[in-house]
Amino acid sequence: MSEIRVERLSKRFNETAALDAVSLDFAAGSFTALLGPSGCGKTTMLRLIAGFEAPSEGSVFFGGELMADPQRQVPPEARGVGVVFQSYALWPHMDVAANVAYPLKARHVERGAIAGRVGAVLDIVGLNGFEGRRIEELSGGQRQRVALARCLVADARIILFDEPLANLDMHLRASMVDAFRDIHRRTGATIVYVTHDQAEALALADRVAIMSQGRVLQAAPPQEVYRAPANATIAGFVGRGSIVAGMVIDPAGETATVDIAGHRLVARSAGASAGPAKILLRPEALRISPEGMPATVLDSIYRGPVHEVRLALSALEQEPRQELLIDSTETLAVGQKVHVAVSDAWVIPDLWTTTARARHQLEAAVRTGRAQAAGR
Amino acid sequence: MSEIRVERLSKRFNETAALDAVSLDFAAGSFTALLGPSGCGKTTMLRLIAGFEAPSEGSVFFGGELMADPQRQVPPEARGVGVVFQSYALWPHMDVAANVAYPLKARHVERGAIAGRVGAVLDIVGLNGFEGRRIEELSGGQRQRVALARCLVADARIILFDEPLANLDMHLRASMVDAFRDIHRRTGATIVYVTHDQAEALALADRVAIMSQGRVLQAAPPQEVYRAPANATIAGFVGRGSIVAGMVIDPAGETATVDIAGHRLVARSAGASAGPAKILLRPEALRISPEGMPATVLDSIYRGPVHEVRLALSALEQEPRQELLIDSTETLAVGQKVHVAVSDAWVIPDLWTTTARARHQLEAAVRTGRAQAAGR
Amino acid sequence: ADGKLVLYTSQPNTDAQQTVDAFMAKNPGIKVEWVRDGTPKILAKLRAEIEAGQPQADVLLIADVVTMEGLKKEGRLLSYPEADVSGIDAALYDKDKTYFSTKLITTGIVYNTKAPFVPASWEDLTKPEAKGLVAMPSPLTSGAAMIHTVTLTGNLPEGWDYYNALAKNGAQASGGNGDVLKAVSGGDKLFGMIVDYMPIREKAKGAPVEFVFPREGVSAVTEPVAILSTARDTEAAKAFVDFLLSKDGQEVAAKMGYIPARADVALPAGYPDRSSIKVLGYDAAAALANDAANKEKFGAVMSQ
Amino acid sequence: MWRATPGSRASALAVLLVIALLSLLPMVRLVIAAVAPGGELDFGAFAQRLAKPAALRAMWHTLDTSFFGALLALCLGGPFAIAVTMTDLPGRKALGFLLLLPLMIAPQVTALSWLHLFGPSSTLLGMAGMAPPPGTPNPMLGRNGIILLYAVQHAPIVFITLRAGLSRIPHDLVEAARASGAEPLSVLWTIVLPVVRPYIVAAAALAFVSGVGNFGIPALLGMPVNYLTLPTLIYQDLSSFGPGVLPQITALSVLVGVLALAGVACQSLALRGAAHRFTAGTPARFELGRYRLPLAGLGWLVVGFILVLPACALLATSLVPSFGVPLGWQTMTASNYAEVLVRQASTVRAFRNSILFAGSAALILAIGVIPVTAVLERLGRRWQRLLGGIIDLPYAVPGVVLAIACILLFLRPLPLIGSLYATPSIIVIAYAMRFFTLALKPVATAVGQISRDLDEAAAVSGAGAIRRLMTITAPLAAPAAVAGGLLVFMSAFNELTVSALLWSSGNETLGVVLFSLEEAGLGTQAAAIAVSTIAVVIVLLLVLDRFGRRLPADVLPWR
Ligand SMILES: Nc1ncnc2c1ncn2[C@@H]1O[C@H](COP(=O)(O)OP(=O)(O)OP(=O)(O)O)[C@@H](O)[C@H]1O
Ligand SMILES: Nc1ncnc2c1ncn2[C@@H]1O[C@H](COP(=O)(O)OP(=O)(O)OP(=O)(O)O)[C@@H](O)[C@H]1O
Ligand SMILES: [Mg+2]
Ligand SMILES: [Mg+2]
Repeated sequence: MSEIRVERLSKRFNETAALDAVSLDFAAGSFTALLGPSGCGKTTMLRLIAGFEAPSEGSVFFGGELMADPQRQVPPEARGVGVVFQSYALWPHMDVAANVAYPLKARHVERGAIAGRVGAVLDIVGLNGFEGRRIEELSGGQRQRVALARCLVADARIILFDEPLANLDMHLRASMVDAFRDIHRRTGATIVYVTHDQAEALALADRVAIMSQGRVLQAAPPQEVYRAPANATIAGFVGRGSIVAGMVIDPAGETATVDIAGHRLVARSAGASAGPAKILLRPEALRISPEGMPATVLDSIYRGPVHEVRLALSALEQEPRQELLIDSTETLAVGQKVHVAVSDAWVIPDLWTTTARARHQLEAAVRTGRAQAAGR
Repeated sequence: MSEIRVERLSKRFNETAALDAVSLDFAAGSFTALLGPSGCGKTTMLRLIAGFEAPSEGSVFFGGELMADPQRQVPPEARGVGVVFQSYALWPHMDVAANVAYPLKARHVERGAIAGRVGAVLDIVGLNGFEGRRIEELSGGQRQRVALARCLVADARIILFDEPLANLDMHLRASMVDAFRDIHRRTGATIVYVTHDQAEALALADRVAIMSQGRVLQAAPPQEVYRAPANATIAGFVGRGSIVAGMVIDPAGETATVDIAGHRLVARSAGASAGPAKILLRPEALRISPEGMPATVLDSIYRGPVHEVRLALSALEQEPRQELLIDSTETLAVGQKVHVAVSDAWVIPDLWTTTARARHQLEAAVRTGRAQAAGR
Repeated sequence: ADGKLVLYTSQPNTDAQQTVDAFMAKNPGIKVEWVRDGTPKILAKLRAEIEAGQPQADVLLIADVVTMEGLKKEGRLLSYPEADVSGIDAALYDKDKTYFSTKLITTGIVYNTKAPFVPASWEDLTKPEAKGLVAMPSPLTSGAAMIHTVTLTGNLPEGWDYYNALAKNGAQASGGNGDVLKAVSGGDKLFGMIVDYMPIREKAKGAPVEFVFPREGVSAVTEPVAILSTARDTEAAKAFVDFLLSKDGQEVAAKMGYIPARADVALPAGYPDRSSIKVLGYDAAAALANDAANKEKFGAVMSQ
Repeated sequence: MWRATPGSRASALAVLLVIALLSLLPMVRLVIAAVAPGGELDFGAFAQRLAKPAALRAMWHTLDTSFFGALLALCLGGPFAIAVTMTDLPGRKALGFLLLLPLMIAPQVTALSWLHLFGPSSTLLGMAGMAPPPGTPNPMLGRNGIILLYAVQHAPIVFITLRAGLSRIPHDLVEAARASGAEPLSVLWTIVLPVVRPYIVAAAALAFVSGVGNFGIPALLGMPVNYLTLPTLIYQDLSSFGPGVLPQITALSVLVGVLALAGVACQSLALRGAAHRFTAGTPARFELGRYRLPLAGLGWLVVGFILVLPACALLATSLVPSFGVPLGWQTMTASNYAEVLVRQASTVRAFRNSILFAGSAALILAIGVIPVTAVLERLGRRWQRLLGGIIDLPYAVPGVVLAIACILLFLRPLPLIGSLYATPSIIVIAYAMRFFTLALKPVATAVGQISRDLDEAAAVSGAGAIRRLMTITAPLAAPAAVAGGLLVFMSAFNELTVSALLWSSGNETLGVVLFSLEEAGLGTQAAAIAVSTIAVVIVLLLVLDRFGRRLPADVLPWR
């Protein structure tokens, strides 16, 4: 049975529809990442699940039990959820230890056990020795970790994270991600995780829900969202990559032969039909090679390990110019002519001609998500 | 001449030394990223430069003029710096447009020009149409963007950013990074940029200062910091990678032949002497290949485009176990035996035996930074 | 006798305490609880209690007869025909024996020792030398002052024209007697109309003031005592009235610095001989009936 | 467990009940007494009483003086609140401490000492050879003097209320403005003051209502020149003898209530769109630089003028044997102190009683007001406004009238508790009724600014409403609650007009003792009591200050 179910959930602030008839299941023990641009309604979704806001329409269920509809809501303290707030929401009048101990005290954990538990979670977040600090004396990242510790200490059945790692450096993030994974494994809690960091989402979650303007566009396992985005919006949002115009020449169910700028290649597809189509090319599937699509270097940025190079496809005077993104370990000069070999491509389902199919697919994806999580 | 100079700058909060005798030059028009773990003193450094705190010791100069020493401080409003706060610090009683227009009004820009300028920066941060919104009605990322716009609107000579993109999604970040680069190019402002996102730091800055526990460990161009970290702490902090124990066999100035787990290879070095040493191996310089160092797969995490694989070097019963990190496009099974080819390595200068040299090197790096920036 | 008594009084605190102590020394069985406040407030309290249906007081000992007259009209006072009024002028008690004056507090003239002349008559206050230098309590605030006004306008030949002249001379009518004392001893004003005991007492302590009994005569309030018709313990109440009218009781008043009602008790120190004090009379019932009109008139005359 | 369940409805009802009992009940009883004296409804007479020109004139005077008094109090208390909270002014703590004192001196005593200060008998002006000749009208008399003294008397209210707000402004809001190039003064105008607008309005409203209900100042400064405000008019009416007095003064009180409600309406008008929430932080500090010393000098000058001079005048008065005797080495005497402190048992008792009554009322209100605000917080804005207005009423009507209402309410034995009349309880209850709003305003403002997510975080931690109240809301609102409690204590400690009708023997209060001495013409003894009062309160505050070192920052308004 699914732990959390939201049904046609809407939330309006004045005229803004922050959430717009979203239906989604979160299987017991699943780890779902909510991904989407700033202002798309991720925080609003969490707040509705936690019980801080009343739905404008629709309902929220926990394990089949109605938690909220526009008329009545179970108060947050009776829902048994843990939340890490985007704004931390630490209590300025308590020191670090008291902040973290609070959920235990509120749940009447016996006094003797509290100090031990608090120490343990402070250990996890790397804040040992900060017990007596006032919140104002902490740096931004330290505050975030206190907020984390406070949420983790209570071992809630449902944990909601709102960008819990936004202010941490890469390494602390990595160890926190490990901690989350660990907690998830150990407690089997159902986790909903809002983040703007896709790598994090892909690494942590067993399902990613892509949101945009108050709606859920796709909810599927990370690999699927990355490799087979349901539409161009998702393709453009998740991961890097280029979307180029191409022509499906020979559709064959799971794959299709496509023509990009006069170059033919086999691409994965979800039953695309012949005709013009949008093709997603990920940088890691592209390689500078002696042969392949001819292209010109537009510019190049050093991004730590590699150079991110923008290329223009040099095709038959195409308008508008088609661009590719590619990672290169070597430095390429602007204007240099190169060839690009393609090892993988995805035909983006066309929403305009295949709306029905796309919706069907989306629903299938949701079902897969449920089934997958339920099978754990 | 350097735009900002801090000299033996220290700041103590009670017993905590948040900043510990830091000396650093920021050349006019330079773009320096401060990178370091949470709580290392980055925000404190910015606050001292902006004039929000008085130094405990040391001094701050702008263009040769004394701005602050423990006795006297030029007030912030007379320093002409732009600041983006980690906490946004938006004024709740003003709407978005009023928040952004404030610096213009404070500087008595004529009324007619204000609306246009405000519109233009709101455009840059993608908040067109939000002019009349109250701050409380914005999402976290939207607030951050308002804070950005407010700082950008005034075209300050010196701009201080405290994690300005922490709450934005990848794409917005990318476009903001472009905006910053653009602003930097256009205005020639001197920028100090605190971030925990290394990719951002490496992509944006022409110099990266690595901080730890209130000190600056290395200040050098991004490539140098990444490819030739001055010590093990930096090597561990910047970028991913593995530090393994090896033996320098044949030091030859800029390069050295080293032995890792019985395998020989040529590594870059800064005059390492023969004997045991720590070797930095970056994932992108490692490749699964038919031959090379033998290793066993420990685990594998899907990270968007690639799998991040942890390997254990299968060497002569070495204690402790030596680990490697490598990116693989293929899925590897846990326990699988593989071979790893190494295309690049760096012998980490040994601080204990080469303290003097390391210091010399650090100062050289600082000088390079200055020269480079001055040459712009 | 045994019993319990609640006394509402407008006597100053120390006076009230002395009175009650003296009474209880004589009547050890009776416990007196007393509440003290200015006449307006103590009456407001009583009125509120009446409105709520449970007046708490048994005995009233307040400044003036007019108020008593009003209460009597409403039937709130108990008649005590057997009271011993020997030695007390018949003008000083109600003919129905509902209330009995206990002492005389006269209103005369006070002047600061820096004053340019020594006033001897009410008319002196309208002299040009006193222009802007005269203070008097306002009848709008003080019951005693109202009676004083009624007495003067009734007895002086000019009637209300006297007050017209005062107003023209810049006399200021405000507050109570304490305020006048402060104004005159402080030098804000140099002359004032005031009750006798205040300046006499303060002069003894060194204040630069003198009190004069004007030759036309003085007005007086008489601090009457009365038993409320709702009194619970009438026996104790009667004992209290008896004590106040007795020689012992009167001597207590004299010791506190007041003129006793009984002619056979000597005046306290600082007062002239009883015969030289001429007390002017007034009609309490008329004063009560015309209260509002008098106030209005006073207001109009003094441009208040 | 559902939201909007019987449970939460019960708490809302409980709060409504408390407000109804403390604020609405006495007012309703007064209105009944006003329109239906003796149980017979008579609107005609009611209207007639109000339409008298004297009543209308007094109403205008009340509005006029209260409004400008509040404005001036704002101008006086505001800068001090800013200086003490947000600058490095030397000696700011001492300044803040001293500024509280005018509130502790009974209004009539303040008025008296100012009268002395400028009158022909002024020792001070006399020494400077500037004393006006005898007979010169005192410049303090009349409208302007009343406004000035309202400002002096109510500046501490403004100070305490504003400071509670200022100390919560996160420093980065100020820093962001300064980094934007704004000078400290302009930061003050454009950021600090707008952000604390709710507090400014609350402070102004309190000062206004305090002025409407003040009796002591217009009694001494207005009545002599027949400048009557509603409370003094009511007092004058009290001295009429007839049975019509109750309906008359209650009718006027209804008028006062209407004025107070008008003030509340203006308040909510001024507060539209001004509710901001933020996490409290340490406030920013402005460096005054070279203005430090001049500004400090100015501050001390003002405090010296509004506090030290009158206090000295008072002290001088208390040291001479009788009023008008010049103070000198020969005339100086401690006999007044000996008389009131040693000989008169009632004074010492009054000290004890006043500390006890004012302390209990302050404690009850400071603690009780937090749950009340937490529940109010959840009601709609319209309810909040309405209830806020109702709570103001008992503070605005003259104390005598509130006391009458209490007598009407509590004289007859009540079920369970019996009659409260002539017990200490009735005074404490009356104080709680009267000063409810003083305690509520700062706390309501503070609770309104607590960032919602702090409460939400506690809710998801499993804390129920009551626990959240005790562990999150209460500590965060504690500084405001202490400020409110102090306001209540200091106002009640010298209170006269309410206790004047409610005290009974053994339960006399300081105000009562002081006023009766005053009335008996024993001004010097009254001054001795006033000086002792100030000394006692200062000692109490110093004890609190000592104790305050262990309290969280900002709890004490002068620290
Ligand atoms: N209280 C409110 N009043 C009015 N509009 C609101 C309110 N809260 C949120 N919104 C609007 O609703 C939309 C969704 O907001 P939400 O906070 O859910 O975004 P988000 O996905 O969490 O974004 P971010 O990643 O930037 O935090 C935004 O456009 C926001 O401006
Ligand atoms: N007001 C203060 N009082 C006491 N300690 C403080 C105060 N401000 C900062 N610190 C401490 O000083 C150190 C440096 O803080 P700072 O805010 O500069 O860190 P940071 O590098 O910005 O970290 P982050 O990336 O987490 O924001 C931290 O250990 C912090 O706890
Ligand atoms: Mg959000
Ligand atoms: Mg920081």
